[in-house]
Amino acid sequence: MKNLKKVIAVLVALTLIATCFAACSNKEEAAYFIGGTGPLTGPNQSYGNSVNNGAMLAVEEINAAGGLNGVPFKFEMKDDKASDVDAATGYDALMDDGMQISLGSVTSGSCEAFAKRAFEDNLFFITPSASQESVITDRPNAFRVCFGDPDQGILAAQKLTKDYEKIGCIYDTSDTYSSGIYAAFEGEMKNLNKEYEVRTFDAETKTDFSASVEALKDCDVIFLPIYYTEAGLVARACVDKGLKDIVLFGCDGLDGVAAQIDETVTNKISYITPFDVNSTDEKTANFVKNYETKYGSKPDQFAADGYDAVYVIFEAMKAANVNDVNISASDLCDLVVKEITADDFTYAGTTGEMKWDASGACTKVPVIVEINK
Amino acid sequence: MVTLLDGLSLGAIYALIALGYTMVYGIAKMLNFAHGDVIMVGAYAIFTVFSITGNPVIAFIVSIILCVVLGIVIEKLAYKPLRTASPLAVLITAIGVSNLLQGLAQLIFGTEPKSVIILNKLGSVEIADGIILNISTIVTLVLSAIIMIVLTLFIKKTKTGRAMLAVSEDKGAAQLMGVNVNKIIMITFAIGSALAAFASLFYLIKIPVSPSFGALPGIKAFAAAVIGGIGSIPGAMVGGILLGLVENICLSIDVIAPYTTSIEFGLLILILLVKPTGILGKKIREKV
Amino acid sequence: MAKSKIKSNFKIKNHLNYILIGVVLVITFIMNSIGELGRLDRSTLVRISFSIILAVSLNLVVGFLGELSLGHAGFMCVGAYLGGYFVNVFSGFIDSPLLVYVISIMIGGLISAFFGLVIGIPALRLKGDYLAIATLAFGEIVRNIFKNIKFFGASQGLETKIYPEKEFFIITLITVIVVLILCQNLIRSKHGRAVTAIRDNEIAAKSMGINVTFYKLFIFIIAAFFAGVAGVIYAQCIGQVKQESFSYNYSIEILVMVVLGGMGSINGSIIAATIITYLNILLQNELSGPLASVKLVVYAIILIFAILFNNAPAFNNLKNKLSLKGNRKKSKEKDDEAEWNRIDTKIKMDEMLSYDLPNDDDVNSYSNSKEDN
Amino acid sequence: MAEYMLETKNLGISFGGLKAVQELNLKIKKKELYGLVGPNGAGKTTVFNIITGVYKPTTGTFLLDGEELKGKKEEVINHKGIARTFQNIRLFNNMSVIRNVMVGLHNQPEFRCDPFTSMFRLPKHFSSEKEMREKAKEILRIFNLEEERNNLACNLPYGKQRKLEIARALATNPKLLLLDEPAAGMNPSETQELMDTIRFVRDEFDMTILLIEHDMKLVSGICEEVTVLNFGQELAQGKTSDVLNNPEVIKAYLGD
Repeated sequence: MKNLKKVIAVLVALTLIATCFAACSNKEEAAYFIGGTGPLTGPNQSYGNSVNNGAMLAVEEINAAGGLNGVPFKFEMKDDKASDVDAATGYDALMDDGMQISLGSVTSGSCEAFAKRAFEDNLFFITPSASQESVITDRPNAFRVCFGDPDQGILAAQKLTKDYEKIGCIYDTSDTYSSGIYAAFEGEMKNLNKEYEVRTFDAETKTDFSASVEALKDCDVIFLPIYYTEAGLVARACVDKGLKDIVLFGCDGLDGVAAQIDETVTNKISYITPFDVNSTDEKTANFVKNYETKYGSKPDQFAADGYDAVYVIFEAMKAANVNDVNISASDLCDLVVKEITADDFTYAGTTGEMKWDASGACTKVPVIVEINK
Repeated sequence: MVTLLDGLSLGAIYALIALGYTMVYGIAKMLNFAHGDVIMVGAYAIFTVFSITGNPVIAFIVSIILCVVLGIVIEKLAYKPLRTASPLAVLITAIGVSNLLQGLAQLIFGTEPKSVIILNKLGSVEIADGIILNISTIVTLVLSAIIMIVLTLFIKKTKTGRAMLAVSEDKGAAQLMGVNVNKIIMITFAIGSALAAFASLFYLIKIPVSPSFGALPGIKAFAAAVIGGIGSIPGAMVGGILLGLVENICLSIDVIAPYTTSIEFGLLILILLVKPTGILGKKIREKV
Repeated sequence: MAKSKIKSNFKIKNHLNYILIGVVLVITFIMNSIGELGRLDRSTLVRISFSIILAVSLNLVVGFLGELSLGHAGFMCVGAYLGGYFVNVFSGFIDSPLLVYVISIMIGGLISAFFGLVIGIPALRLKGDYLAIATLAFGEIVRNIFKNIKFFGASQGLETKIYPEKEFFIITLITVIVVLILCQNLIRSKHGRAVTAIRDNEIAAKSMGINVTFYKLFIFIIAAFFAGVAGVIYAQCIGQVKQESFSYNYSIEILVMVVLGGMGSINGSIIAATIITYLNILLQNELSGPLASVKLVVYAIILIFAILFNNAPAFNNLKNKLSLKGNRKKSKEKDDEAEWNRIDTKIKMDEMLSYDLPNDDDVNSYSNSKEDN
Repeated sequence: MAEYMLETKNLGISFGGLKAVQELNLKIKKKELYGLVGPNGAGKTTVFNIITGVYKPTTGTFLLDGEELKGKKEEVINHKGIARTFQNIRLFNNMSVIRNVMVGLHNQPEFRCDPFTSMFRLPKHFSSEKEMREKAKEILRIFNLEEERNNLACNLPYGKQRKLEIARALATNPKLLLLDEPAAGMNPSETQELMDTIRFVRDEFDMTILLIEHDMKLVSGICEEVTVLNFGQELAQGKTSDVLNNPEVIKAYLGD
C-alpha cells in the first residue's frame, strides 16, 4: 500500500501540473467555433451521433462554399451520455476551448444544465432536438429547431381523437421528454372531453411491456410519446399478445423505430416528424444523398435537425454581417438573436420552413410518417 | 391470471440468476457482482451466433459453453488470487470485472440494443376464454422448473454435489476430508454461469440485449437471493419467484406501478429486519 | 492552559492533508485571479471537492466503523434535492450566495443526517453483506421516490440555482478543509478510538462498556450528514438535480475511491477521490464516441490490477522488489498521536463481512499480512 | 450494601434442547478470589457470557452487589461494574497498547466528553485526552507494559497480550473482574508472575475476582473458594483445598 500511495502522490503532482499547462494551451487556426453536447455513447447514442453527423455535414458544406466571408466554421460535439453532469463538464470544456455559438445539447435531459450556463454567459444556442419546453423558457438566448413537447402532445391528442375511438397511451414517467409530451396530451384530452386509458413505465427499471399491452388490448390505438427503443418493445409485445390490429402512434422520438422491429410486426406504426426522408424537395433530397455518401446510411430526423441548426446559425450570422472571427460569445449572441427573431427571417431547411419568435420556439409544419415494411 | 403467470416466468428468471449468486456465495463466500454481466455475455453470444448461423439451438449451446468458460476464467484470473484477501477486495474486483465486461461489450457491439427473436417465434395460445399466453412464457416456466429440480437432485445425490455442500459448510474441514476445494469452487462458478446462460435466453424474450442487459436483472436477482437467504439454494428459488410475482403485480396496478422498485427493495429491507438472514437463511450464532 | 497544549500538541505531520489542500487553494486562487484557470479546471476542482467529502465520509463508515454501506449516493441524493430546494427558496430573499450556500449545506446535511438516523436504526441491526444490500436497497428506494414526487420536478429533476461559477471552487475547497478537520478530529479522539475498537472486535468493545449501537448510529449519521453536504455542493455546481445520477453505481464508485485509497486512511481517500474524479473528467473530454468504451475497459483493468496487486499473495515478491520504502527500518518509537493515519488498510474477512468474529488464528495471519505491506 | 459481590440464583441457560448451565448458585464475597473450574465443555465460559450479558439466562437471575442485572446489555453491565477477559484473546489488534487501555477508560466519568466537543476540539477535549493518557500509562505501569505502549497490540508476545487484556478490563474500573483462563498458554514462570499480578490487583484495587482456569496449581495457589462445574451442573463448592480433594471432582476430571 505504501508504495502505491507514493505512486499516487506523484501522479497527483503530475496531474496538477498538467492542469496548469492545459489552461495555457493556445487556439488553432481562426474559425467560428460552434459547440454542442450530445450522447455519443450510451443508450441514446443514436441521437447524438445523428446530430453530430448532420452538423458536421453542414459545416463541411459551408466551409467548402467559402465559409462566412472567407472565415470557416468548426464544430465540436462533446459526449454527455445524455446526463446533466457530463453536459455541464462538456460545456465548461467547450467554453475553455473558445466556443462562440452553439447547438446546445441533443437531449432535453442534459440540455437544461447546458442552457442554464449558456444563459448566464449569454451564449446563443439553437438546439436541434431538445424539445422540453423549459429549455427555452425565459431564456432570450435559447432557440430550437424541433417541435416542443407540448406542441406534439396537443397535436397527437387532436389527431387521435379525430381518427380513433378507443385510445390508449404508454409513457415513461422517468423521462423528461416522455412525461413532457404526456402532460400536454393529458391536458388537451381533458379539453376535448375524451376518455382514454394510460399505462406508465420506467425505462430505467422496466423494459417488459407485456403487462402494459395486456391492459390496453382493447384499444384501437396506443399513443407512444417515448423513444424508439422502447417503442420497438411495445410493438413486439403487441405481436406476442396477438394484437395485430392496434395502431401505434408516436412522436419524433419514434424516429429510428424501423431498425428495432422485424417482419413479424404487422401493426401500423406512424409518428409525427418534421422530416421525411423520402421527400422530393430538392434541398432534402440533396441532403439525403450527401449524407448517404458520407456516412453510408440514410439520415434520420435528428441528423436533419442538426444539419438545419448549423445552417440556421450560418444564415443568421450572415444576415447579421458578422465579420470578426474573434467576436465574443456574448456579442455574437446579441447580434444573432436580433436577426433570428426579425420578422423577415425564415429558413427553409430539410425539416421544412422555419420561423422563430422571441420565445425561441420554432414554427413549422409537422408531417405524419408511417413506417412501411 | 396472465399477470401471475408472467410474474412467475419473470420470477423464474430471477431465481435462475439468484441461484448463481447464492451458490457462489455459499461456497466461495463472496458476492459475485459480475454475475449479471455473464448473462449479458450469454445474450450477446446467442445474438451473434444466431445472426450468423440462424440456428437457435447452436446459438444457445455456444452461449452456454461461452458462459461456463467465462465463469471459470473470471474465477481463475480475478478471484482465485484473492482467496485469502478480504471480501471487500474481492467485491471491488468483481465490480471491476463487471465494468470490464460491459466495456468490452460496448467496444465490440456498441451501445445500441439489439433484439433477437428465438422463442418469441413460438407465438401464443389461448388457454381459456380471453386469456392469451405466450408459449415462450410456458417454455420459460417449464424449463426453469426442470433446471431447478435437476440442480437440487445434483446437489443432493451426486458426490460432487455433496462435496459442494461440505465446502459451503466448512472449507478447511472439507479440504482435510480430501475434497479438492479449488475444483469445487470452479465447478460452482461453471454451474452458476450455465444457469446464467439459461437466464439470458429467457430474458432475451423480454428485452433486447445491450451492454447493460445484465445489470438490472443482476441486482434484482441479488436482492432475491438475499430475500430467500443468501447461501441457500431453495431460498434463491423462493426469493426469485416472490420478487418476480411482486414486481408484476405491482406493475399491473397503475397507481403503485411507478413505485415498484421501492416496493421490491422495501420488501427486501422488511424481510431482513424480520428475519436478518432471509427467509430460508441459516441463523448464525456469534461465538464468544 | 488549553491553548498552550494545543500548541505543544500541534504537529505538522498530523495536519498535512489540510495544509496541502490549503496550499492548493491558495495556488488556484492566485491562478484564478490572474486568469490562468479555465472554466473546466474550476468545475473540476468543485467536483473533486465533493468527491473528497463523499469518500472521506464513506471511509468513516467502511474504513473506521467496518460496516459496508452501498447507499452513500442515496444520502447524497437527499442532500442534493432538499439542499437544492432550499437554495432556491433562500435565494429569493438572501442576496449573498455565500450565506445561502452555508445555510443550505447545513439544512441539506441535517435532513440527510435525519435520513441516516431513520435508516440506521433498523439497518444497523444487520451485519456484513446484509447491511450492504439493505443500504443499497435504501439508495434505490430514495431515488425511486424522488423520481415520482412532482414537487421536486419528478422526471425532469429539480432545477437549482448555480453558485457564481468563478468563486465556487474556493468555497468548496474551504468546505473540504472544514469537513476534513471535523472528521479527523472525530477520528483522533476517544470516540474515534471507540469506533475503531468496534471495528477491531465488536464483542470486546461491548464488554469494555462501549455503546456499540450508539457509535454505529452516530458514525452512520455523521457520514450521511457529510454526504448531504456533498449533495448540496453538487446541486449548486450542476444546477440540476436528477435522481439518475445517484444510482448504486455511483455509491460503488465512491466505495472504489475508499478501497483504492485504503480503508481507514483519510489521506488515501483524498488522493483516490482526486485521481478518480480527475480521470473521469479527463477521459470524458478526451475520448468520445466509440473510444469512450475504452475508458470503461481501462478503468476496470486498473481497478482489478490495483486490487490484485495489493491483496493477492502471489504478488508479494514483486511488491517487495518495487517497494520504494525498501528495507528502510521503521523507527520503533512512534509518536502515538501521529499513528492515526496509519491504521492498517487490511481488515480481515471475519471482521468485515461475516458473522464469525476472529479468533486466535487471526492474530497470526494478521501479523503476517502486516509484513506484506 | 449487599453481603455478596456477585450472587447467582438458579442461573441456567439452554440452547435449543441443550442445557448448557443449570441451577447455578454462586455466592462470591467482596474482595474474594473465586475460581470456577471444570472439564472442557462444562459451561464455564457460558457462565461468564451470561454474567456479562452476551447471553440472556433462560432461568434464574444474578445480582451484582445486590443489584439485579439480568437482561441488561453488555455495555450496561460493564458500566455497573463487571469487566472480563476472553478465553481467546480479544484485543483491538489494529490499535496500540496504550490505546487499548484508553478504550477501557472510555466511560469513566472523569473523562466524559461528548463527540461534538471532540469534533470542534473544545478545551475539554484536550484536558480529558491528556488525563486519559496519564491514567492509561499508570495502569500499564502496574502490568509492566509501559515500555511497549506504542506497539501494536497484535505484536506483543502472548503472555503480554493476556496481561494487556487484564489491564484493559481493569481500566473500566470494575467491581468484579472476570478472568477467562488467564494462564492459558503460559509457561510456569509467566504463570507465577501472573499469580502475583492477580493478587496485587486484588489488594491494590480492592477487587473481587472470579476466574476460570484449568491450571490447578494456579487455582489452588490463589483462589480462596472454588465451584466445580460438570455438564453445566454444580458438582462441588467450597474452600479450594477441600473441593479439589473431593473424590467426585477428581472423578469428573480423570474419568472413571
